[in-house]
Amino acid sequence: MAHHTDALLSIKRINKEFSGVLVLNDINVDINGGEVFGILGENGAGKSTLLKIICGVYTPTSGTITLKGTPVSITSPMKAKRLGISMIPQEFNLIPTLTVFENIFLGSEIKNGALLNKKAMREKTSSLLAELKTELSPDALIVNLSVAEKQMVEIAKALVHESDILIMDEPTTVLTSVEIAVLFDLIARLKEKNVTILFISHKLNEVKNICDRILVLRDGDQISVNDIDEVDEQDMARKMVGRELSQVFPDKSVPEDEEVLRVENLSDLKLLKNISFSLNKGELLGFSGLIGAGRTELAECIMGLRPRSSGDIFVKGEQAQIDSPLDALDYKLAYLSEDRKGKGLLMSFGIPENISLISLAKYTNLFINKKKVQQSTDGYIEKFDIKAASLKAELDYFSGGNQQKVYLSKWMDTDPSILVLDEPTRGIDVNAKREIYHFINSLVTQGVSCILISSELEELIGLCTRILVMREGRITAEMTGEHINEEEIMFSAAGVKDMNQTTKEETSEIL
Amino acid sequence: EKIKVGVSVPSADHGWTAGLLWWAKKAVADIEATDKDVTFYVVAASSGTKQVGDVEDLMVKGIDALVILPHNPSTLQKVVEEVYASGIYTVVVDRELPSPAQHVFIAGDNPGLGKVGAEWLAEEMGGKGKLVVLEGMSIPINKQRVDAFNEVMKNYPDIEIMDSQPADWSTQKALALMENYLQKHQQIDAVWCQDDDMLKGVMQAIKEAGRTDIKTVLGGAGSKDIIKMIMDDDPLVRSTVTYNPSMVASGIVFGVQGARGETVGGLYHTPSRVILAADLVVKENAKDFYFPESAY
Amino acid sequence: MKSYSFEDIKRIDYSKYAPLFALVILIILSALASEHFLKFRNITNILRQVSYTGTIALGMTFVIVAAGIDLSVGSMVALVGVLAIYLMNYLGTSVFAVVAAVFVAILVGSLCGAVNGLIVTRGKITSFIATLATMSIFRSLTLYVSEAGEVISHNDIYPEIGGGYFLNIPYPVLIFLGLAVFFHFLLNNTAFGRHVCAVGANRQVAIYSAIKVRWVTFMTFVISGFTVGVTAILLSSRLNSVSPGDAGIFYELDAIAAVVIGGTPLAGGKGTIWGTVIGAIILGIINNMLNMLGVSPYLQGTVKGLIILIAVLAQYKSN
Amino acid sequence: MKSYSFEDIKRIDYSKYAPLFALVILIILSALASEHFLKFRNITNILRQVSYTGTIALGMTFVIVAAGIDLSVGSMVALVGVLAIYLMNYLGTSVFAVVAAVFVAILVGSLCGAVNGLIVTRGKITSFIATLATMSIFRSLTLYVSEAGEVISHNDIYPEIGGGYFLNIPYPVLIFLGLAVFFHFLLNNTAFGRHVCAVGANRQVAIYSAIKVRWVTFMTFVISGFTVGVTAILLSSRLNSVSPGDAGIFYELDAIAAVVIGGTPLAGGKGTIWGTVIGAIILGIINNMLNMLGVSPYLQGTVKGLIILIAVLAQYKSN
Ligand SMILES: Nc1ncnc2c1ncn2[C@@H]1O[C@H](COP(=O)(O)OP(=O)(O)OP(=O)(O)O)[C@@H](O)[C@H]1O
Ligand SMILES: Nc1ncnc2c1ncn2[C@@H]1O[C@H](COP(=O)(O)OP(=O)(O)OP(=O)(O)O)[C@@H](O)[C@H]1O
Ligand SMILES: [Mg+2]
Ligand SMILES: [Mg+2]
Repeated sequence: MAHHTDALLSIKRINKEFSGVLVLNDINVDINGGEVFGILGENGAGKSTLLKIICGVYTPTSGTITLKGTPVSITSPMKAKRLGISMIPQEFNLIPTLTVFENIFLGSEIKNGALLNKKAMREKTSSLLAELKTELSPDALIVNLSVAEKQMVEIAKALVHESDILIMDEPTTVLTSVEIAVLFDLIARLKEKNVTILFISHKLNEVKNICDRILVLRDGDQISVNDIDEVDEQDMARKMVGRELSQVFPDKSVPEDEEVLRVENLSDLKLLKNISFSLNKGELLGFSGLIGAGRTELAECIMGLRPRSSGDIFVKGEQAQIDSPLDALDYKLAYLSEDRKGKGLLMSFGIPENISLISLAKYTNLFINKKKVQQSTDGYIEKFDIKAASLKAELDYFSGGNQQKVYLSKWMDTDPSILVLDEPTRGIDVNAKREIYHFINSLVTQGVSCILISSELEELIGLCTRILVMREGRITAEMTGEHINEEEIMFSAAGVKDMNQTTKEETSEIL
Repeated sequence: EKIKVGVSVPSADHGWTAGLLWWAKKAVADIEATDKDVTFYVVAASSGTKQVGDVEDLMVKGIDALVILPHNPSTLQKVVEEVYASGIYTVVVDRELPSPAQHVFIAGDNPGLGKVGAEWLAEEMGGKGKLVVLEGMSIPINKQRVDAFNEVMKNYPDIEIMDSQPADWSTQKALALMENYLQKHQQIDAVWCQDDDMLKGVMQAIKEAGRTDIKTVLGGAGSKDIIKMIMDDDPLVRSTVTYNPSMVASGIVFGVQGARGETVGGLYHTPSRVILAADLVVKENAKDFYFPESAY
Repeated sequence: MKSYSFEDIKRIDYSKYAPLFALVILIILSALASEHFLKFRNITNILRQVSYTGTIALGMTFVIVAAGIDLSVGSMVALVGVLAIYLMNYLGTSVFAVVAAVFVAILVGSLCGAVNGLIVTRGKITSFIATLATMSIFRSLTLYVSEAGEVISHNDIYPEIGGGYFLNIPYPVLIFLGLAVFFHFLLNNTAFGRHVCAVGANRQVAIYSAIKVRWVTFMTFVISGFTVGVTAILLSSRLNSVSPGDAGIFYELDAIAAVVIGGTPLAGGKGTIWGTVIGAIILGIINNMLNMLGVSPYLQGTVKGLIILIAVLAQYKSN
Repeated sequence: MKSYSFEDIKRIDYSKYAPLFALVILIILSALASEHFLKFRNITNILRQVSYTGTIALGMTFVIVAAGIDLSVGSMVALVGVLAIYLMNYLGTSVFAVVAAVFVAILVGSLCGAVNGLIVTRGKITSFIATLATMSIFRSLTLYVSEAGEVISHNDIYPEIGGGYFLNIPYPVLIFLGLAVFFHFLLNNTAFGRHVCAVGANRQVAIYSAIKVRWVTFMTFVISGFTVGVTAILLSSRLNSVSPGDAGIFYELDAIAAVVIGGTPLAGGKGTIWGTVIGAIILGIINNMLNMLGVSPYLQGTVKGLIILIAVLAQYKSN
């Protein structure tokens, strides 16, 4: 570990407890001006907690933070902002009822006397968004934006303060490769301006590409701080997990011949046009596409969550009448939404209540048999290795990866035969990802059919036997077996003309 | 052994009930000042059902006499029956129970208020003209007054009652309602609003509209401000009909006397009903009805 | 990382049992303040007074847990009461008339609740506004059908329901507590109860979890209407009459206060029936003590307001 | 990624202008139904009747946008009115007395609002419960200080405020509309206004954005209290008196209804002042027309309730 006496930000003996549970244990790091500092760790390792301490959301239980040689106590986000620290948080921190520019300047508005100077703010917003290569109207309301657009606004919001230290907690999870390329380009430019960046990501290749040094946390303990050249991706994973990581992607299994799901000419009211495809028993079918391609809409149409304007769905050869999620449940369909917090889990409830929510009838015989619920909950906790400071706590206090495991358990408890997974590994660590991959594969081998919607090409290619690519509400390509090809997918997803040569290079470099 | 007297009245939701509470407290203070052997419990209820609870609580305290002005008579019927049946000396004020259960009932004359008012008004109008009416809250005494009023008016076919809507004995509602009446009816000769609180709102509306067609405005119940207006020769307000909230003070005196086994009011017999006349107050007799320190 | 269940229990206990602590403290203070307080007769009086709004508060708990609110309950009491007594008077003085009236009251109450439920689920109008409107509508219809006159029952058996006793305990108290037990199980131990919590905690998640969100929301209003039907019977039989302009007035506020003092957050998502029962009793004791101590009638509102604040504050501070 | 500004504008327009459409339709219907409706005098009457709850609704808009509610405004009107008149009577019949009373009314109103704000922000009590309690407390204090008797001003200049005209328009109307313009800018064009929206939409996010959430919440209640102070003056000067048990009763419901009809969702996060103004006027016209058309007074509540429902429904359906 290199010692820099002129450290910009020096973190000494930081501990953090949540109601008696230690989530950070004696963290000591020095962060230099103008470096990109990566923080790695499994879900729940304490990465977000550490960053939240630095930006004043949490106060440490003990320890000191020194900024430019002077000890500081960062007691609120306001104070952090004044000290030149800003953060792109892991969860969206935008006000849906306000416009883009109002969000970007929230809490630090440009004023003209007592009144707001909206013109100046709009102009600044436009230039920031242009820098991010995002064409958004400064006056668009946040509610109407897609996930990726929101993330870009979030980034712009952090940039507007022109801070010395910029904290990014998994900024890339909801972005596709194109936007990621833009973001990394931006990081490089910020670095030139001597801005320090703290960067969390579960995508090890990203970390390898852009970070100068990395800190690895495991269960709240500081494992190591290394210059990036000293470690490769395998080392990182090993340090995070604490042991050798075996094969990430399981061997692909062969689907049976029996067709279980067929969608014919499905269109919705807005985006989807004449979608037709079929799914066999024990098949793992991948859906690729850029953000906004309509994969989520398609899944929601099939589940009866969204009105269809035309089209038929056949389950096991029979025409299925699916107008509500309840109907879909009857056909043993399951759908893991990409929006875990907004649509998946009741964050104020505990694990058993969440896991049994859909399958409640199974446990009910006039009254709910709570013991039985607890038993099957314990089963899932073991099976998926669900970890938290307290397993009895509400899900709000769980890390993202563990929440995802609870979500998966929730749908598994309905005993589905067709499982639609929408970005199931978004924001979860390598080890948990590996567990989920192996789990999906074991399901498929047992004859469950899966549809995997993912923006990570690597995982689609590593897992699926067949991949469909969507663009602007249509299926534009289908690839099977050895014909699955990364370049091909990107072309079909973006439409060849939309993608200029440079971004394509950048993209393939990252992937 | 001290005697305990419970007094239960509706809470002060408009001027008259405020006057009532004022008189009740005055009587209690007066009696307590001279008579050390009486304890009073005064409770005020915002609704009939709350008052039922109040009376139940008073019974638990072991009162010897109950003086009650029922918020709504039928609502209080059962519980007052229980009080009466348990031997507590019961005085009901103002609003009579559907099936009487009391030692003494003391009240003003509600139908009389409507009747006396109607007769005076009809005479002032010379038996013809256009009239608007502002009613009180939807409880039986309002109906008694309005029915009696309409009964008299039937004898005057040339008097047209153009509108009759409730303003809940509230000054402000009366003001808004009267503003609307004034818009709606180009010619109004007289207004009857059965209550002096509402009359203030009516006067305000007329004044602001600058209308000169209205010759007579009659309220009721005899509040001190209105009686002052009569004394001061107001051109529109020349009369009111009494319905005096001091009746509760008399009721309290009855209650104390009854609990001691004395005859009520020092009379030589004990009346079961004391009905206070609805007196017409005009300039000549206004002085006799004027209590400047009263709340009403 | 291990699980710290001891911590959990400590955390949950405090906030959960705060209403109970508040009640116990209130009882001790009341007993010290007034010799009459612990008299059996006084206790049953309080409980009977509590049973009217208390029963409604039970139904209100479901509505609030599902993140709604029902402001129309007070007016609904009047409407249901008036219709029930009209029917009974029409049917004569038999026991059958009473039974029919009880049945119809509960039916009409549930129907009124269903109307609220439909406006909220089909019309997609916030429950606050929807029931604000029906509050006005129900009261107005009551005044219209009764022409604002008091409606008096001519049946001699009817008053027995609200005024009678079983083992010295008034029937309304027994009915209130019996319903509380029933609703407790409905909320805590059935799929429906769990769904109510889910809908209140996050509608969107509930939709994605294949819960019939509209149906569940609708049913909470029906339950609220049902409890109003029961209260209308208890109250009108106790009084043997209904006064259309006055019956049930401000019941919505008392019922909501009971639910919230009982620890159910207005934002919904969770709540307990026994908390509501305790909340209702706390309010009842406060009312009783104000009378017992002879607090100036003008100041009673101040004391009541302060005690509500303190009760709620105590809940928050204890966790 | 493209910008969907055309889509956005289309979507915003409908829902935003729904209250305006409702108002226009209501005016046309009213004009057809009653020949008196469009008379200048009738219009100013309606506006003046509207100005009392309308002014309060302006302040209530801030509270609701910040996801709170203020139920205490009605009682507060009575308390402020009584105190102002007491002070004025004490100071004599000079113009100075009137000025002092106006000043004190606004101060006391703001202070009462501050009390609400403190209970909500420091006591961490849901605004619904906090202001339910202070509603009871303010009313009770009013009755206590006035001994429930009507409080009459002895100042001859005072009635001029509420009853006077400027260019044939009543002062209260001018004050109401003037304040509306002021508050419109406060909500839309100042950092404070944006912060109110942010706090209402998502408290947590607001905290992370370095917004003084407590301060903002507190200030919305102070604003509400301020508007109550203004209304107390307008109302008491109009009648030259205040009746403690009656003044301002149910104002909270009218004010809330105005805000919601004006398109501000009760959940907070957004809202417009001009929507509130329109909402208040819609309610005023409905009241006026019910009287003009001579609808049975008992049925007026039904009509009013239905129209509130329809107005809100129309808003939702149009987008
Ligand atoms: N507010 C809180 N109260 C109690 N426990 C908390 C709180 N916030 C986080 N924790 C706990 O602290 C631990 C670390 O959480 P943190 O969010 O820092 O994880 P992370 O490393 O960011 O994980 P992920 O990669 O899943 O985002 C977890 O066990 C979590 O349950
Ligand atoms: N072309 C479009 N026109 C209108 N709205 C769109 C369009 N594309 C996306 N949206 C909106 O953005 C929302 C969320 O966007 P998201 O990025 O999740 O899109 P998606 O279709 O689910 O993409 P993916 O295929 O990556 O799942 C969608 O629900 C949709 O309402
Ligand atoms: Mg994290
Ligand atoms: Mg998607």
